[in-house]
Amino acid sequence: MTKMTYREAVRAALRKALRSDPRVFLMGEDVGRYGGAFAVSHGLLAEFGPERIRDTPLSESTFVGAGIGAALGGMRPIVEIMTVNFSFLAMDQILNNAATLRHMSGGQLNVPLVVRMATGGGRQMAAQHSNSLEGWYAHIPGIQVLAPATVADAYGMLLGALREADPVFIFEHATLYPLEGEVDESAEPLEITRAAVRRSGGDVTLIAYGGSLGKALQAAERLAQAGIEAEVLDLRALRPLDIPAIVASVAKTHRAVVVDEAWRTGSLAAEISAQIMEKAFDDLDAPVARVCSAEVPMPYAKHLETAALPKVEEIVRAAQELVPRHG
Amino acid sequence: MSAAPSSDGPTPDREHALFLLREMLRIRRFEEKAAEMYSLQKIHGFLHLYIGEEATGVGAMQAFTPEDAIVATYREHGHAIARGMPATVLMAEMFGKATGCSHGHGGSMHFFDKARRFYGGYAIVGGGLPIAVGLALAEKLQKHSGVTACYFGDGAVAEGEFHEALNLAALWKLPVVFLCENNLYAMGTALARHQAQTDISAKAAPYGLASSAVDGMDVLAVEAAAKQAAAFVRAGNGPYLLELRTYRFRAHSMADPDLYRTKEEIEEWKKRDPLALFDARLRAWGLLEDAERARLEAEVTAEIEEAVRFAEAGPWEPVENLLADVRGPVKS
Amino acid sequence: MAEFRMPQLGADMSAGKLLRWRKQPGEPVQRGDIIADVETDKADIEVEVFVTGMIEKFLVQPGEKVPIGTVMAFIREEGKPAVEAPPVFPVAPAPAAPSAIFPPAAAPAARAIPAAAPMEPRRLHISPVARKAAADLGIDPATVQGTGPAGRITLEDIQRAAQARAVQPAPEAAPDRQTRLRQVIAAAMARSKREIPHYYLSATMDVSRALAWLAQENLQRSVEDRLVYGVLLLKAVALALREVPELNGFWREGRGAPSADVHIGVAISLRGGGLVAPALHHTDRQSLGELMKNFRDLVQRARAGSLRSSELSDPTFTVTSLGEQGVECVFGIIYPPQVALAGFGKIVERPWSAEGQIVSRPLLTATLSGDHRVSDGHRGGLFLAAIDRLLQEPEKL
Amino acid sequence: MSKDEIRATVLRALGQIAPEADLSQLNPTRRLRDQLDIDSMDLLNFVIALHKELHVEIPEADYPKLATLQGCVDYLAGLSGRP
Repeated sequence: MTKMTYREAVRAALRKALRSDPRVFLMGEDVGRYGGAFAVSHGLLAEFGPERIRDTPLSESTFVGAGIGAALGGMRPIVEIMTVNFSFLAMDQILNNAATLRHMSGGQLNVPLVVRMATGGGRQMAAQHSNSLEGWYAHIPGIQVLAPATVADAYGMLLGALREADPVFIFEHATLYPLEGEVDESAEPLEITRAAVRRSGGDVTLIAYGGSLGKALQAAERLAQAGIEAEVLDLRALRPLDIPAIVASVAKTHRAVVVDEAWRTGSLAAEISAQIMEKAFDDLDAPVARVCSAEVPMPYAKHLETAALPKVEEIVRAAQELVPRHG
Repeated sequence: MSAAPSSDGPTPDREHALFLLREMLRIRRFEEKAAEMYSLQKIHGFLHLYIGEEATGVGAMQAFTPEDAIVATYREHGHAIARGMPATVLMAEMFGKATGCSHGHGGSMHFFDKARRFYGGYAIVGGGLPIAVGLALAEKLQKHSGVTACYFGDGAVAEGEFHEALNLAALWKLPVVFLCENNLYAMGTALARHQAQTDISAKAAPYGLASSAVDGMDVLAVEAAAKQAAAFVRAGNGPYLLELRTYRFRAHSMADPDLYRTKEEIEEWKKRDPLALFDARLRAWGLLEDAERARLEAEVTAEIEEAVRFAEAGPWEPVENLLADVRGPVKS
Repeated sequence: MAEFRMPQLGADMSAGKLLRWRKQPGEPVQRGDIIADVETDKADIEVEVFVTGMIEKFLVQPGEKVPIGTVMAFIREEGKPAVEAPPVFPVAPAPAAPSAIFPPAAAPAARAIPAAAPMEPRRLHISPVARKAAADLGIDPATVQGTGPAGRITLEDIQRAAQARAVQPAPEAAPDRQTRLRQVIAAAMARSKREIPHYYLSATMDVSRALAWLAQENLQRSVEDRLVYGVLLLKAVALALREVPELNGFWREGRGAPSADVHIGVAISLRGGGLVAPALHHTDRQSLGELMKNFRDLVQRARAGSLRSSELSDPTFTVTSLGEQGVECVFGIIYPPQVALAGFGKIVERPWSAEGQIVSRPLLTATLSGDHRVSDGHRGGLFLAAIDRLLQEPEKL
Repeated sequence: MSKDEIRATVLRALGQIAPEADLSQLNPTRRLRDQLDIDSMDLLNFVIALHKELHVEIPEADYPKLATLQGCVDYLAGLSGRP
């Protein structure tokens, strides 16, 4: 096990993939000479050269489409879109080509492509640089969507994604890059469809992913002081959702709070709440609660941004309202 | 680079010339039968016919080898036939049958053939250009000699992806032959009404691409220009933009009332019907007689009738398979 | 004879209006000629013919709107013998919508609309898990006070209500507690009689050896550890249940559900009336000493009103003993969802034949009430015989 | 220990096992079982309570002597004489 940051873990996984598979190459805005907008690919250009670490023009639709074409042509490209905010320009290539070609070609073509992008707010980047829209991608059949929240997952899930024969999209919450943690670089690539219980408890289930996991764990600690034992479930995969794990936890605790940095309306939290209602109705002792961002373009001013984003106190309050008063 | 001369030039090899004529005739009769099947509700949804543009599809395709990759658009029947896909599986695909080349999942706009490296039709205008750039990038990175042919219409030059793709291909010196079939209309909008600069081949220079234009109605001229472009690219000189000036005799699609152009204009272009032009030149060179032409007609008509029988007989894909082919088999 | 039909001229077109014919009957036509103009909701469209021949007859006149596929004219194909025009059949209606072309998709199974539950007088505001627990514990939710948001009845409310069956002498005024307890017992007993087809068995047993062993055992024990006779009965019943497992468990979703564990519910009468039957967990695994300690503790807590909910909802079998009230033989009512109940009467000194001699022996009548859906008399008999045999070797209990 | 003290101890023990009973009304010579609702478990707890308060060992054989209040007092007074 080695101690490293989340960004170093992603870099280590990229390095391992590049070294072990000649078909792998990295393409994206400022991934080469600049070393990556979040310094993830720092040093890779020097080690692997400009052919395999390719800076691209700011042409998201075309370099993502080129990634799809190269995957069709026998490569295993990793495309970095700097942030989810710039990915909408490539949404046609993603939805109409990457996600669709296998089915539309009657099973002949497959697109072994991994796309990584930073996501989320909380760093005063204002509306156009603070979106959290993993849920849009998790709506699309044909692609898989991951949200590694721990340093170990940042390493292991990228390697797991590279084994898939179809497109995988990995969302790295921008606030996680400096997170410290342990990575076993000799370990097998991680399984990428199952959720993980990060803290077990019997009174209420807190369901979170990516940048919201930390807030859920903090909320669980505060709830423990108030005599409420919260179970924290880290989704890890946003498509497919690990419904059995969600149902099993709710069957134990009878209460659930879903934490999702996206806007509440039509969010992933809405989908999870519907799945719980459909599959664990008889286990519910209270309606599923959701803690999401306020429905506003992310404001710049710190106090406003903080007010807009999901907060630990909101999670604690939501959980307390669900659990019957103690004593 | 000016338009390639379309004067008579030397007499072509007889066998090859008859092959070109047969390919164009196969496409013409296939498209006419498709129109008939559509009016009889055997084919549904969108249908974009290639009648009038046969020379660009057949002529340009001669420049590419089985190792090369082909990317086309939704007006792709001619490209698929010219690339060698049998008329049977194409007709079956438009009938929505499981025996179709895309198992009935794609329809007229989405033919695919992995073995023949025919990477399909794209219904989003300009959507295929980035794919072609990627295929060429893969060839280069794997040190393969393959070239990628990317067909698109004049409408696509208005899409951002056209500009991004030409720039990226030139920047990375990728082996792509961009083949713009300029039929003067983007559905109902004439070229001059959607482009400030209507000389499409002139749009390549700003991105550092070599380019030229050719009379798309002269199959021999198209073949020559395409082979010259492909040779340029195979030599590692980077991408090439070849503009094929052509015209479609039918409406944009079956649902198009074709109100945006005059009958006179269509009749004027029909005088340069690529099939009729080439037929007449072959006779002038003494390479074609009536009997030969009639035999050709009968064979092609029989082939197209067989395609319809094949399509009619094809089974439907069972509804139980609805969710198949969304993602690959789950790994062990 | 070739038919010229109204063509499909657009993805969303279902019918077309004939504007005019471009040719007349008797005129020759070539494949590809325009022979008619048709008006669709989008525009007027020139319609080509796909055969070469001569127009025989028009069936539709300009101005008529007809569905797609309608035969509008007959064309005698070139080179085909003139044939009497086939009789004109009434035009088959345009082929039905796509389903005629595609195999009829399996009609979506008619969604079984659950018969609306008979409207309760007032819609209960209760959480799903609370509703399920109430059903399992045989508690009528209408009798429960909800403490959740807006008065919603929660799981804890139901568990507290179950505990209330063991009504503690809580500060609540006695009569109120009494009536609520009576209601809970009434509901359970009424449900039991209504749903469970009871059968009853009884057997008389010589308990002289058990009593002698008990007296001897108690001499060696300090006062706190002394055993009461009931403990021997409980252990015997627990061990006997192992031999006839179907008596130990529940009736759920229409079938017997035997329990792997043996938790005997002991009927404990409460001061001032009322009854509760909390469970001694894993009765079969406890030593007599442990059973005694747990039994004493259970009685004290039952009477102090501080039983745990699991003790109330867990018993897999119930034992009732009314010997001290002078009753010789008691046939009890089974506690739903359990499937059997044993009853013990007073120990009475009576004549008894042993080895052909009439002797005086302390005798005990043991009974079994069984749910005939799950077990039958033959198995019940084996159970009582097992108890008798086990009581003859008290030292092994 | 005087008979009155013993009597008070007995009543306190009875109060533990039958809290709701009005002990002042007890008839000293009638069977306790006929006046109070007590079963063998209550009787055992009663004997244990007396054992704790008066440090006396009451064998099961002597239980009949505890049938009435007066009987209890006389029996226990007899025992308490012993060390």
